[in-house]
Amino acid sequence: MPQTVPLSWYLILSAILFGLGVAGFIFRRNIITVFMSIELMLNAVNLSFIAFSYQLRQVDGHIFSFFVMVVAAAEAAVGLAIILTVFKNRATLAIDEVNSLKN
Amino acid sequence: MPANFMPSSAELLRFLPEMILIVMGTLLMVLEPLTKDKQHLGVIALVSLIGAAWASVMAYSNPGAAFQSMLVIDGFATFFRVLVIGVGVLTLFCSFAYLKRENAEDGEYYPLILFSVVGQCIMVTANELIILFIGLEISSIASYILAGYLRDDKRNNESALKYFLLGSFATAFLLYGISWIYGVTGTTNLAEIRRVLANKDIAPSLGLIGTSAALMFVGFAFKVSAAPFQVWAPDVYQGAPAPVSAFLSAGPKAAAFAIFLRVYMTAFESVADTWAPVVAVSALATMIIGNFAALLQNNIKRMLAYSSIAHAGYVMVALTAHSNIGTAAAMFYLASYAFMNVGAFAVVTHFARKGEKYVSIDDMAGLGWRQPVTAALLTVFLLSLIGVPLTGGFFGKFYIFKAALDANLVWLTILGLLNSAVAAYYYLRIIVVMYFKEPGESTADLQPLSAGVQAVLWSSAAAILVLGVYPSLVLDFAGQSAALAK
Amino acid sequence: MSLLNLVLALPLIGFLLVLFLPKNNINAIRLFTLVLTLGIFVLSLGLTGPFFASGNGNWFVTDVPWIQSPEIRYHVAIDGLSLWLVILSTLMTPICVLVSWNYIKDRVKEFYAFLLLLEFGLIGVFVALDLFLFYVFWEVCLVPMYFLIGVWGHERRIYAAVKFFLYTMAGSVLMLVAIIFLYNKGGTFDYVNLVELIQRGRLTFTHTEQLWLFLAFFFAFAIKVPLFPLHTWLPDAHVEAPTAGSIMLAAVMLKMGTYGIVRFCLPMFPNAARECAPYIVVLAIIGIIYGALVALVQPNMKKLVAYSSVSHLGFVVLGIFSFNQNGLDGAVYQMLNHGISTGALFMLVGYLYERTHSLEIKDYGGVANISPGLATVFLITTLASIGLPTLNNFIGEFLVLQGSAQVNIWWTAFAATGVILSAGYMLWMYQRSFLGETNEHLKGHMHDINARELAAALPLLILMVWMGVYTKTFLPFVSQANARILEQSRSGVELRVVNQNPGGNVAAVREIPNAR
Amino acid sequence: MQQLWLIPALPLAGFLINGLIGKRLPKMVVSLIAVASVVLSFGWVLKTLSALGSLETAYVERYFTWFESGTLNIGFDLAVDRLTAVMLLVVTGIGSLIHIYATGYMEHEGGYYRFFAYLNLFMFFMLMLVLGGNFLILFVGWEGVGLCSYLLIGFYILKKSAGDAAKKAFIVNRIGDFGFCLAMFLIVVNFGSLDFGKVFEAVKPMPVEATAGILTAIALLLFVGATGKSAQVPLYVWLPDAMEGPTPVSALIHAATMVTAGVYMVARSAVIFERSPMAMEVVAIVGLITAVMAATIGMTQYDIKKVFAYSTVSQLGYMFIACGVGAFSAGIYHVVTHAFFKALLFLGAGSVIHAVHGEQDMRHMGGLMKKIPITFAVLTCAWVSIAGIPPFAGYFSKDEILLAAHHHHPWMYWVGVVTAGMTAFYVSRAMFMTFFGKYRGHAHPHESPFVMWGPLAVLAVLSLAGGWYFKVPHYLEPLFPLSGEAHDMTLVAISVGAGALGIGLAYVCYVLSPGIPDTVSGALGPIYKLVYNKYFVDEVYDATIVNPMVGGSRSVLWRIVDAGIIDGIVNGTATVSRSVGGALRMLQSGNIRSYAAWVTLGGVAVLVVLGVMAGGAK
Amino acid sequence: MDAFLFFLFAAIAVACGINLVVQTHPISSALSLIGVMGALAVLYLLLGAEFMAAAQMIVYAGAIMVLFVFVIMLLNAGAETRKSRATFAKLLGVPALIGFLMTVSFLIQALLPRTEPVKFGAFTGGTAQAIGKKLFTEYLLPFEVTSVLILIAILGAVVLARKEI
Repeated sequence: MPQTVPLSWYLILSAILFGLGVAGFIFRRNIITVFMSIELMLNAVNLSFIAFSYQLRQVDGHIFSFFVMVVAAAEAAVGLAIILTVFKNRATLAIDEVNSLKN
Repeated sequence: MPANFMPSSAELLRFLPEMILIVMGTLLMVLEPLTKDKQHLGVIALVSLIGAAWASVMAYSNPGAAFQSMLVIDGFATFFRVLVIGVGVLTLFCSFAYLKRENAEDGEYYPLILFSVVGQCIMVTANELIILFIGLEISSIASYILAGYLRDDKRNNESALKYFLLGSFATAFLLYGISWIYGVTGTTNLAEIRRVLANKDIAPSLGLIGTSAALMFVGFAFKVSAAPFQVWAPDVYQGAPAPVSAFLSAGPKAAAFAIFLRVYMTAFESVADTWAPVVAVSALATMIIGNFAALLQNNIKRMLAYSSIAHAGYVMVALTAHSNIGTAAAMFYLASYAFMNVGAFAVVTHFARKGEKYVSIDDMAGLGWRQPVTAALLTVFLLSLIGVPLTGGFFGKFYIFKAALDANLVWLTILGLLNSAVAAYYYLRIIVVMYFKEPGESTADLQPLSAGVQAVLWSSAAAILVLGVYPSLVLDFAGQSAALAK
Repeated sequence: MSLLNLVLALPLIGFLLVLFLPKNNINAIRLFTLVLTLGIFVLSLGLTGPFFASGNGNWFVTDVPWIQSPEIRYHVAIDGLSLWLVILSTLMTPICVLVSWNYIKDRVKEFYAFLLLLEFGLIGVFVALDLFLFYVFWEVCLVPMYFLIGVWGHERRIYAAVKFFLYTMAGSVLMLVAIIFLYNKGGTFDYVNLVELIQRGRLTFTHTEQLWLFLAFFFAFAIKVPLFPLHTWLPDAHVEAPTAGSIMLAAVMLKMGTYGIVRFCLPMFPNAARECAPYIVVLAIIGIIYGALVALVQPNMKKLVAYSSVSHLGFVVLGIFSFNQNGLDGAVYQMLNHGISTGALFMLVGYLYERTHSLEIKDYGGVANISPGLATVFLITTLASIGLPTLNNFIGEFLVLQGSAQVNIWWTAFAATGVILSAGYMLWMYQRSFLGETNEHLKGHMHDINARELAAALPLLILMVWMGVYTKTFLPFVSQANARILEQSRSGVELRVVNQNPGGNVAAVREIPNAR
Repeated sequence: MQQLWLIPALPLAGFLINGLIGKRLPKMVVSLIAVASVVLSFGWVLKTLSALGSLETAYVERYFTWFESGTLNIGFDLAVDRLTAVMLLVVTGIGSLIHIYATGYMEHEGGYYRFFAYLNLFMFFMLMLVLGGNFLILFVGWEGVGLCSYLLIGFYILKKSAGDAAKKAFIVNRIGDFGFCLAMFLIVVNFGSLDFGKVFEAVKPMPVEATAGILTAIALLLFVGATGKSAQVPLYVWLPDAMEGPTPVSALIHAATMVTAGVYMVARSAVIFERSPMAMEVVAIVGLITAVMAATIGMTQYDIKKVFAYSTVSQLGYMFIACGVGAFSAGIYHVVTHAFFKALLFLGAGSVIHAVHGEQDMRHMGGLMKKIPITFAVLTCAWVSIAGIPPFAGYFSKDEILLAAHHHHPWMYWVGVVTAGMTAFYVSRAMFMTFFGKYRGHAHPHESPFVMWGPLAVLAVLSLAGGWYFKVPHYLEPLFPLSGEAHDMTLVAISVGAGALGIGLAYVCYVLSPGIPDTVSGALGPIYKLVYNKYFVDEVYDATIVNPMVGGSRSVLWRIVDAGIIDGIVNGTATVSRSVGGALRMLQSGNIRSYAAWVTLGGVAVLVVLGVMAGGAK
Repeated sequence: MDAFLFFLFAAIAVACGINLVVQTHPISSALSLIGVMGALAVLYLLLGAEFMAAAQMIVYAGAIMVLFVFVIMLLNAGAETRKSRATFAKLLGVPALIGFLMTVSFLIQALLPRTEPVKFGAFTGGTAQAIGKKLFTEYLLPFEVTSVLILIAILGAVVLARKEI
């Protein structure tokens, strides 16, 4: 086993997590899970920022991911509120059933 | 060192419009429980928007960067600031009667509009990706809420949910892209990025730059509803309350285009040869999808949504040209588009009645004879959307395709213009229904236009005609500002 | 403010004023429009002044900037080519007002407003000397006509109106591309400047460029003309339009296309025009014969007249693409003639329709017994339309065919069959509807032409004779303007003279472009 | 200035007055105006001609430029030379007589003023035709008379057959005009002018064309025009139908004047024709075929006017034989004499028809000799004249023609002689059927009033003496030099004999033993049917040209090409657009996850293009 | 050691990520997400982002995810019912996803310039102090503006869910 891993591996990890987030979004049927998949994607982004920050020896990437986190928090609040209203009107969290607007 | 970071009064002045809006928005929140007649809040919101517009103009008298080059106040920014604020004003005018009719006169609506406008203002002035992102999120989150504002309405819920989920999804791509460009260039400041990319040594990492450009493209294209990321727009516009649809299709879109233009025309300008073909293809696809899908729509809001997709396609053509003329054309177009689209939606706002019952095109049968003025003004908007001369829409298209021809995009130009001929069909359909069909029961109990909607209609129509007869008024400014601060 | 500006502005002002007239006072609206349009007509007669006084040239030039960047100018003027077309527009409008007097019962205000707007657009098209301005007017014409057909038309009006709009739109967007391209290349929208640049060789196009530019312009114009096979919007539009709409459409709007070809295609793209001429001529000839044959079998009067327009306009195109004085003079003259005679035909068909609400020929028969006056007017118009000498169409057709004969006698031979056929379909229609036993359905509905109707028809009848007998009033100015255009259309074209004829006559020298 | 314009202007004035206000004028005034205008015109012709003297060269008056384009300048020119002078006298002279006659004949018809207005208009155009100083003015008259012919044939607007005949006449004439026009275009292309003087000056030095050349083309095209107007094969079909018009019209237009315009035009263009032997040959042969064919048909018809109509066609054929063999003056001579006797025949026939209340079928006539003696008397004059009995008018001109034909090709002479025999036969047949035997009709025949038989009497005199008195070929000598050959009396005798034989044969068949015709026609069976039905030419035209054209236009051009293909493409574009729209709508399933899939797919596509391809390219 | 930690926590992150995607019950997914976040926090530390690591645990895993779990509980969300109606999404999504992953991996591998090995402690700029300094100087504006964001979030939650809570 090598002593260290190159930074690019972190980035690949980030990409994998991002991809898993995308997969979750596409394949999950529960609205909340779908939302969580987005959070996973954002986490992947954060990892990427921090990895790059390491490479650049800068702290700016951290700041960016900090803001991403803040935004995620805000989104979570609003998003969950929206999900609540949807649930209240439709009594379901199945994302496939929220499809009255189409074509 | 600390002294350096204290914003100077000049910088604060440059940020004044946003500050006004934030303060007033907060104030409205505070006042909300204390006010009986919520329309007063709306009036306050209006006044503060107008104040902000004034402040934007003032801010332009001392252009330059602010807050460590986070923001830059140039002509371009000012143009879009005034534009999005203007859209906010028009939206408010549309909203009064609508909210009253839908018994949704909670005071929160007004601060939400204000904050969304703040977000857009920050976007259009942003010169740095972090603040750009935050501005985008402020605008978006406010928009998500607005789209689902009538929380008991199923359509509103669905609209908000779709908008929110897909919007966040796309934002994640954008962020991912930003992280890459940050990784490659070590900075998030657009001017800095531009400087790094202009360096010849970046050739090896062109693929990475391309990757980040691509990922950011997903985010931006989503926000402006360009193909293939336009899927959300029809559902959201259809489901959202009509004034909000008007707002969404004009304000956030214009702001999104502003950052799209700014990022791609400054930061990525040196690699334009790489991304321009992609934008061209996307532009073409956008026009085609928007126009052709609109042909079959019977829901007027949905049709306008598709039309708004198609119009995004035209602006993308201007972006493809990636020239100052193109940028100016896009600016002009977005301005005239904002007026005609808000105008058209305003008529829908008026016509839909309680619960948005009448939103099918066929319902408008005979409107031309029941309410001639409404119909005539809507006709002006539609003609402008078609691109008939002496309307702003025509000049917008004209400038865009002129820019495209300047950039030798002959085929894109021809296909684009043929597309606009296709588009004529579905706009004409509304005219056909309004004037050539006999009035039905759907127009029987139509109330007279509310003062607010009237204000929107008349001012939009006037703006469209002024832009159509004397486009220099706006175009000259756009032309001067098209050279973005770099 | 020059007279031309006044003539151009008054319809627009009138349009706005009519919108502010009280909706219910139909009489006031009609009267106002009539007086106004008559006034405009009288004023427009003044436009001939400098022509009679000092001959040809560009008169009443107004050239002021409109938009700075890109530089678009409000540049209007008239020359011999546009003079009569402008007057034709101003003449037809009051006639349309008279024709619509009782015909239009609903939405009267809007009707007259659109009519005035249409007049504005039409005059504008003929006087604009800035390509962009031209395009603006071109499109402006579209809207009022669209409404005239769509609102006051017959059963299938919506289909016809939309078809009309889209057809034209499809053509004009290509023209817009070409206009922009020209600007990018030549740096100006100004027609006069552009032509001068091209003449001086300061603005040159590659072969492909010129070809495409020409085609883009030509396509837009050909749709409007309409040239076979782009004509199918015309019968629908004509049949469904109200009488006034048909009149304006036939009399003036179709001329926009042919005017455009003469004004823009020839001087600006001489090589391409000559290169395409054989193909276009073939289409024109097909159009002449085809239009006539299809007209022959139409059961519907308006459709018949509409197809006859396709045939007549084929002559115009044929004349234009003969590239000689006779052909071009004939073509332009024929534009005016067609405007008058076909306009009159639509008016008369409209009179019949007003009486019986039918356009089917089979519903008529023996009208001449009940309405001899109407029958006489109709007959004269028919005769004008089929090109009887001493009536106007003859001169145009003769010159066109003469011009084409100088190039290729076979063109003429084929085209001239259209003259035979025109007699066929027109007389057959006249016979079936006016002669013979009186149709039972007509009894009680039919009455003879009344004073108002006659007043509308009379100017046209007079013009038919006047233009057929004393061409000196009209033709010389047209001719001089055409000479200039021909001169321009020769620049940059290397011609060789072929087939020097025995008489050694200069007029008959055939020019063909040198093979590249 | 001789004010030549007054000649046509007078009838025009008559037309305008009667046409515009005639409805409100009493019949007396209408007829006065109509007759006076023509008679005055006749007077002015006489005055002018006497003032112009010998007219060795053409006298031209130009009034204004009709139209001018480039180097082409068409003037409103009127010109008089000897040829014109002859025609002017015939037109105005016969015209006057027929106008007078018509005032009686049309007495009880509706649309009295209209009739005279048209008739005056016809005079105007006919005079323009003969006075025209260039081809185009000639063409004005040419088309104008066609128009009046149209109007007058269709005068009985209630009758469908009249309308059909009128339309047919106009259209068939148009076909001829088509050739005329092309000829004019060729003339302009080659000579740069349409003025007779200029064109003929330019043509004169040109050599006679051995092979087909430009002059042949022009001559043949001109002749196409002439076949239309002068009812030659293959365009003669309109003339028999034209008898639907009132009889004075048949006399004036379809016998005396208009139909001879073709001959006039060919004679006028003699300079061109003479330089193209081929064209001349064609003219002669077409003339021959027409003469024979029409004569055969004439022998079988029962409608009195139809008989005379075919006779006219046949006689016109004669005139073209004359032109074709180079004896233009003989042709014109025949025009003149033919005008006399054929006008008389028609007017006489009109008088008969008038007498028997509109009956035209000779099988319902007979024995009218006693009942309408004056008519019979004057018709007899015409009869002997057309039969070529010396020394009556027809003899002179026919003889000139036959002799010239013999000089050209003897076989033409023989065909001409046979035709002459047939001519004599069918005219005699008509006379016998009408006036001899006993009356087979039901009406009460009565003699016509003086206004009708007065002109007949004048014409009768002319038919008898006109040929001898008016030596037309001599008068025309400056234009068409005489051949100077002596008359071969044998040939003359043979042709006169043929005429006599015809009369005799008719006498045998229709007076002595009336059964013979039926026997003969029965024996000939199909041939008789063929001839009786006018060789089915109308039917053939209908089947080969008219019906295919109309049917094809309807079912192929209109329904298939226009509505099917072109509009199909147009509407198809719309349909395709809509189905594209429909397909694109499928993207909008309404399902958030599929939207996300699209976004991802798009993202991948953009990534591949921008990241991989842009990067990979480096 | 660095490598070992990376592999360990990367594996945890990926495993939890996969679990998030495959679990049908939202609560399982939520717990998996918390797992991912925890693993990532360790990786942040390895990369010298100590403040972010802390924030990740406190804000993200602690606050945000609690909110999620709270809502899941509130709505009593059950496991997904298997209804494969959106075959369209699958049809498009699978290739899209595979394409995405392949492309990004390729890009990283092929195009990223040779990256240095990650050594714990090689970069120590991510302290709370450093970040704080940056936030209140250079990033003052975003930091302040973020307050608006939070404000909107509150406002939105109130507007949309007022009666429910």
